[in-house]
Amino acid sequence: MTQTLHSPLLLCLLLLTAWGIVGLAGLIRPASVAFAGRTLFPLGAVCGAAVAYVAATSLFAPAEQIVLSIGLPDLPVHLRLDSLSSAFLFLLGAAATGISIFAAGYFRRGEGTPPGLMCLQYHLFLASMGFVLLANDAYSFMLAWETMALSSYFLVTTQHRIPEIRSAGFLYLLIAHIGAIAILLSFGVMQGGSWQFTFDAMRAAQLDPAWATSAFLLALFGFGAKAGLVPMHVWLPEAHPAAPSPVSALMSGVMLKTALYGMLRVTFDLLGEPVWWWGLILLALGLFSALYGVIFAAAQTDMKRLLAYSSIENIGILFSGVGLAIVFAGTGMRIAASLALIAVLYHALNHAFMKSLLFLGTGAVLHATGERNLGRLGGLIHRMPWVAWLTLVGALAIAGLPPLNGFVSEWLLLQSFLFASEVPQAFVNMLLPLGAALLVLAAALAGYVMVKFFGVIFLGQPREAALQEAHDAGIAERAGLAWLAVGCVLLGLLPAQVIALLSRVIQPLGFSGLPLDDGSWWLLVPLPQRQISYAPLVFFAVILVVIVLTIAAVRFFYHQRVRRSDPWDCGFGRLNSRMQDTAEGFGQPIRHLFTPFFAMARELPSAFDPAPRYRVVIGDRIWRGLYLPLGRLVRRIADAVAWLQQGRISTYLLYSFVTLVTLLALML
Amino acid sequence: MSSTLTFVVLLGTPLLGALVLGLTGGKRWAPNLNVAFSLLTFLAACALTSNIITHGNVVLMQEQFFIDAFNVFLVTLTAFVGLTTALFSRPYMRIEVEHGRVNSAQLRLYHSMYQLFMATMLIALTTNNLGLMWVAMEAATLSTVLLVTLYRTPASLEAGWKYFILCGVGIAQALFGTILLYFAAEKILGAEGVGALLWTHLNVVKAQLEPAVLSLAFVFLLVGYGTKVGLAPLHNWLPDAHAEGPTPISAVLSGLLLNVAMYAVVRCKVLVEGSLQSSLPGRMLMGFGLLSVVLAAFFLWRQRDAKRLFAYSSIEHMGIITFAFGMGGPVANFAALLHMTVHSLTKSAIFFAVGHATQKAGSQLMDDIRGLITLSPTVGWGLMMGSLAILGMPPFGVFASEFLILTTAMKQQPWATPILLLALGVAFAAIFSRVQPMVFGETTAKRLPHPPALVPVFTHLALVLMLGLFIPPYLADWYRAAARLIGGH
Amino acid sequence: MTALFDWLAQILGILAAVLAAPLFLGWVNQCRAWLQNKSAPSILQPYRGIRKLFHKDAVIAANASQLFRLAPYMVFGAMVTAAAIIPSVATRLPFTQAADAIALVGLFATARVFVSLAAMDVGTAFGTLGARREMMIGFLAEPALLMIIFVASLISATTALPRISELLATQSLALYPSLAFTAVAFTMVLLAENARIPIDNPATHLELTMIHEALLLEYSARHLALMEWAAALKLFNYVCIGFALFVPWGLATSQAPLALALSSLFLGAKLVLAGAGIALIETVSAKLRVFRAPEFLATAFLFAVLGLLVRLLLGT
Amino acid sequence: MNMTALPFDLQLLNTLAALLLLLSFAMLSQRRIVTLINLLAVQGALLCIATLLLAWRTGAGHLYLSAGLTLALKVIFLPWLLHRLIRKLGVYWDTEPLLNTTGTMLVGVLIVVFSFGLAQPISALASTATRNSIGIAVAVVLIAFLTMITRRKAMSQVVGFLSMENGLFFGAMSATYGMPMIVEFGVALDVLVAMLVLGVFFFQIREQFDSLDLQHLESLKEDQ
Repeated sequence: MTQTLHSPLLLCLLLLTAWGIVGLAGLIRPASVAFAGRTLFPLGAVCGAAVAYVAATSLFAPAEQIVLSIGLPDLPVHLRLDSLSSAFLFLLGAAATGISIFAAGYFRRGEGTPPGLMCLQYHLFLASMGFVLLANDAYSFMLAWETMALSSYFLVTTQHRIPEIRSAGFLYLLIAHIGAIAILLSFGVMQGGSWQFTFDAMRAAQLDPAWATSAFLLALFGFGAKAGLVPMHVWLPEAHPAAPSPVSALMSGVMLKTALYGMLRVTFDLLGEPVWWWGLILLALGLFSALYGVIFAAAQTDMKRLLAYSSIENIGILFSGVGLAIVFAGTGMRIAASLALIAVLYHALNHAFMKSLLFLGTGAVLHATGERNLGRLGGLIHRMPWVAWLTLVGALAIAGLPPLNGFVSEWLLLQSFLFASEVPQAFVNMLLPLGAALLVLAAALAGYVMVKFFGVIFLGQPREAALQEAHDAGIAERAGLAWLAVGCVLLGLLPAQVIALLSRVIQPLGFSGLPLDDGSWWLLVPLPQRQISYAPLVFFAVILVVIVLTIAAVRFFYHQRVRRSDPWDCGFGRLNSRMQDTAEGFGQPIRHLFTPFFAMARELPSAFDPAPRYRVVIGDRIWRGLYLPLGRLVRRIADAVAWLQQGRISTYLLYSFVTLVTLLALML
Repeated sequence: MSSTLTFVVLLGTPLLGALVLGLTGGKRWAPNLNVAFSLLTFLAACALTSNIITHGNVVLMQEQFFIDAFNVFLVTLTAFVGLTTALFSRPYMRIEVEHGRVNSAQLRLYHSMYQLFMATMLIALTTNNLGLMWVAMEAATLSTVLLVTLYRTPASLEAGWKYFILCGVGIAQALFGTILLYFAAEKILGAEGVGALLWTHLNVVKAQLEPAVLSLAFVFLLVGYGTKVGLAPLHNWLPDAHAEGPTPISAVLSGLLLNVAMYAVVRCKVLVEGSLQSSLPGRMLMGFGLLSVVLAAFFLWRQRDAKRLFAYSSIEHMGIITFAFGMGGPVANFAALLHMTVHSLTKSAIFFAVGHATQKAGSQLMDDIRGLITLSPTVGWGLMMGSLAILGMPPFGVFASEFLILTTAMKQQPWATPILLLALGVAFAAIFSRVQPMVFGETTAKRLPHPPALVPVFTHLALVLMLGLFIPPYLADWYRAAARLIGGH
Repeated sequence: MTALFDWLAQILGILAAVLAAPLFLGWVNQCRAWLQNKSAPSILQPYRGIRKLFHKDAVIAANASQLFRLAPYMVFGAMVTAAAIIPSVATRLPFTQAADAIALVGLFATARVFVSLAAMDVGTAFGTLGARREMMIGFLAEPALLMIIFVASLISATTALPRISELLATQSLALYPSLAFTAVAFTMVLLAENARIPIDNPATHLELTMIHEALLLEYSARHLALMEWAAALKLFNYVCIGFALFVPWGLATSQAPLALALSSLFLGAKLVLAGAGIALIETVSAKLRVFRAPEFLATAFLFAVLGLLVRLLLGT
Repeated sequence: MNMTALPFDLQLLNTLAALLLLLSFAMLSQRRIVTLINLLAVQGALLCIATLLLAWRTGAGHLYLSAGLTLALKVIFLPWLLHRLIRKLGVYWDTEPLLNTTGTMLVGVLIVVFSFGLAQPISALASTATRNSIGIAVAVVLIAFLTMITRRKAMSQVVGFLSMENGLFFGAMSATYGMPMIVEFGVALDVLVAMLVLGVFFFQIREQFDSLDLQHLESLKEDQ
């Protein structure tokens, strides 16, 4: 036991198991909301915090591994905890804590899966994600990976009575499974003739470039499918809205990151030295996803779909960062690569907090109003101030505004893009800065999206009378939101410390980290030779001081008198809440600018229409152009095959006769 | 207790059961009697197994029967699934009787034939004499034909007829193969060849057997027993027979009979490979396997009948197993044996769940079965979990064996891997898209007069789950020993 | 001692910027009036307006939230902070290392987001309309601005504004064709961001075309005053950024009082010219329809990217 | 090889074999079910004679037994059973076969060639006197197969099935002087049971479709 306490790996193992046990405990009283909510989810949260703590401490511990005596006879379960795993475990634990706290207050009695069962699925989901991060051989990795997919599938289909949710769940599990098959193949390639499926064997294996490339592409396909990289993204905007909000938060905030983890693990650790041009593929896909995601997010009218698309955007940013790192690493620019990787990890961490926060916010709104459609929300900041202000933090953060955390990671990524011109390959060094341009565009659009998101939901006048009865979130929910919001702020204000940790994290990937000068704790100087620096605290302080001074000055020199009255609105009288900008309206400029991206179906009323209706349906070209034809193809083949079986016994006898004769003839 | 005595009990119980139930099978308590006989059989099997573990392989009754690493665990498995299926058929058949689909005479036939079927399979598994094995296989067909037609519906009659003719003709080929084998063996093992059909003897001298003859023999045997395994394109009887018979029979057909047929094929393959000293038989098996997997995967897309769907999934999995045996070698054989085990457990569990589901919905059409978990969560989750398991979703055992098979395939037959994976993906989409609405959504099901039998379903699933996470050492050793026995390159 | 002096200089610089901003605005307006031969208002007019507003009682819509009241201070604070970061007079200022050019853009974005949210808060048709247009301008202007900065920082291998301008200032008259492109782009962004013609007309209240005014419709008294002041400050900041990037000559690289005084003179001169220039552009160009605004900014963006490519191609 | 070199009984055996083949051809072409059954009976009788001859020649005791079995089962019982069935069910004619007679014959001939070629290596190894007839056995089996394929009535398919059994039996005998007794019995038992099952079957089918035409049995299929 004592030795257990000294080994972070065993501790993690213990905690993950604890999660499993907490889940199983849910089956004791499957129907009781109170039991699951008041007892089990808080326990889960505690485990989460513990995981985060252990992971954080184990950042400084050397990598350790153990072999359990379960699994396949010839391939027992290998587990390994190095600083990369620790970083993602921290992410998992920290985010899960907030989400579990929120969930404790969130789940109510209702249709669909009984709370106890959901508790089991939820904690299995958490535990399996943890095991994905610890797995050190192909079998246990796949085991955890698919368990993760499965448990999350059940969570997605909690409200299985709704057909859309069922089809969403199906699509999700199908794509996840196909992705898993690709990952399995890529492991099969990576073992490189040793036929040992432990990761150590893969590290040791020497692949010739062709095989390495195919392994990389397979992994990219598999992990990309899980991460929701365009064009494998179609499941994401379906599944995330379908799930209960805490689950959406987990999936978007944490599960997508496990895909990122897999990508990093495979590319930099298992495959050893990546080839530089792999990075270009990732960059292209990533940037396209980023742009695609944010553009679609701007056009959404369902708040959870909007967030789902924004997740696609962020995943795109992350993967483009990885691509950049690959390019740099492949061309021997270790420092630049380290910077890019750190930016990626940082952004992953940020996104876990921001996106979970936002999803939970939508959850609270959903509970208060029962409404997901932006067109029927509005003015909630008066009814539910807690949720509104905490969500605002998340929105500003994800919009990449200083001094919050979203800005820091994007800042780092842009800094690493500045190295692009030093890449030896011609053309590439020209293309990459253009990539920066796209990235910046996506980031700016994210701001647009977030203003739409927050403004339409929380500001303005309520668009429905029912919203007047909306109630603010309960204590547990507030606590959960607050946890994540604080996380956002801290990650934003203390970049120097975070980066110091992260540059340790990338060491197992074969990078030395950054030449940080740890002079002043409040000042972030990632690359001294570039003389760039960023001090959010100062920043923050100055703004605060100025605000305080101004207020004081105004009060001192003038007065604070305020009169309340009707809105001025250029003197127009009879303006009602329906005349506010709708979600569609707010998205209009984007739809106008990026028309080629959308498959749009509009319903425009005529001028003399007595009951005018305006409808616009946004379709996904990729879905129509790629997935539907694929489905049709399979069906067509199936129909063709079915011709073989026409029910006539003579035909069947003929089959066996022919088979027999052919084989005999072969033997002659 | 000596092996012989145990063995006599093992074979005697079901035979006796067939006799007794043949007289009393229509009575109200007959189902319990059925269970009792099956239980006794299972106990005997366990005792036998423990004997084997302690004393090693045995040969019994003037060498006509033998137990070795290969068939011992199949015997246990058969007896076990026989028992659980009997448990399941208790409420199932009662409900059928109350729905008036079965009268007491038919019930009598059912019970007696059920025991007889068990007996024939146990004989086929344990006999050392290839001729006797053939006889047992044929008997297995005959004992189930009338069960397939139990409901006397037009469809069931058609299914039964096809089952009878196709398997009959197929098995006839196998007989010719056996004759040729005997013919070849006689040369070596002497005239009147007492041992000329005894597998143990043949195995010793297999290297000297005449290749030309054995290759022909193998073709006949493969086509013959392959028909019963359900290898495409000889599979056409299988979906009909599975879909139209009573569900317990579908369960044992899918879970056990196919295994036994596969066992026969492998036994023959061992001899032939030994004589030919070439990978030809292996390649044939691989070909059949791949073809079955691919065809079945696409057939799955057109299914409307729940039992038919899973029948095709059985064809698919038999294809996988055949492919694995075709590859041969310790790992592949190990995986194939494991897959035989988990498949028969999972598939029978699925049929249990489907059986109750169809009774609840009053129809076998999947469009009529909706939202099971809202009315009876246990059956719903059983079906869902079973389907996910059969689709190779971790942490269930099917994934373990498929993982091994695929990785070995990557090593030995890289070209085949993408095909297999493609087929698996297609099958996944097909089956899951049909199971999900059956389990989830608004319900159409109604309550049943008897509580469904859930113990069998969840025992099976629990076992499969365990095999996915942890294979007990002695079981692993069994598999290894059997794999060594089967050999292949 | 020097440290203390640095801080002194810093704070003086900020105050100078804050106080000078309305003056510059007044200057621009005056020039424009002259060019359009109208009788010009006093150059001090902006101050008067602000003072008047401060005296008034604030009238706030009944359904306005705290956010609505916080926004003006937030925006004003952001602009002041920006002023603290931009090397307008001297480059060796303590604050300048707190944030680089990218952070600066982020700062402007923050201000924009708050303005827009505040505009949506009351929930009037015009407010939301303004917010939407403002964000539309923003998501195109920001990337353009960042690209411009990228070009400069590719030359100087850093994104810290003071370093950039130091470098450009010290290299006596090296010609950068890339900077020519970016200068054009920057001018366009400047006009768009500060609600000048051709994107917006600060002198009109025609609802269908206005952007900046639509955002402020609900504001009154001190809040409006702060908003207007912040706007003036924003213009001032932008111009200073322009100086830092394109005509950095005369910036004080040391804290010697003399140098500071000298560079202040330089700054004044530049401002006078810049104001006249802006006025000139506004006079000669016509206001675009709102729908054309994206194209205008897209052009700016493309110019910036072109500058980037030129930079990479010619290495200058 | 020239026939005169062979002892008379072997010549007789070969002739019997040839007759067997001839009979299966006759079955292939025959459409009248009563005649089919009679042909089957004759085939059984020939088998029985052949077995007796072999038994007498080799003095193998168990061959007498199996000859007895054949007589009882294939010459007397089964034909009687089948006749009874068709009288009860009133099916006398098979409809037009799927492939017309001449075509079928042609295929049959090809099959014979094929199976003789197939049997070459085996015959070469065989030590038995009747080695040459192995090819004939294979041919009989395959032709019976063909018969089953081409027929549309359940009854005639069964007859084909039985003649296949005959072929197998003949093959066993000519290759190895028959299988071990236990197997022989087993096989015979199976055939017997199979026929009884069939009897039940026919009545069930009959009461469902009041006809034994197989086209009623073509509803279970994928190709809708």
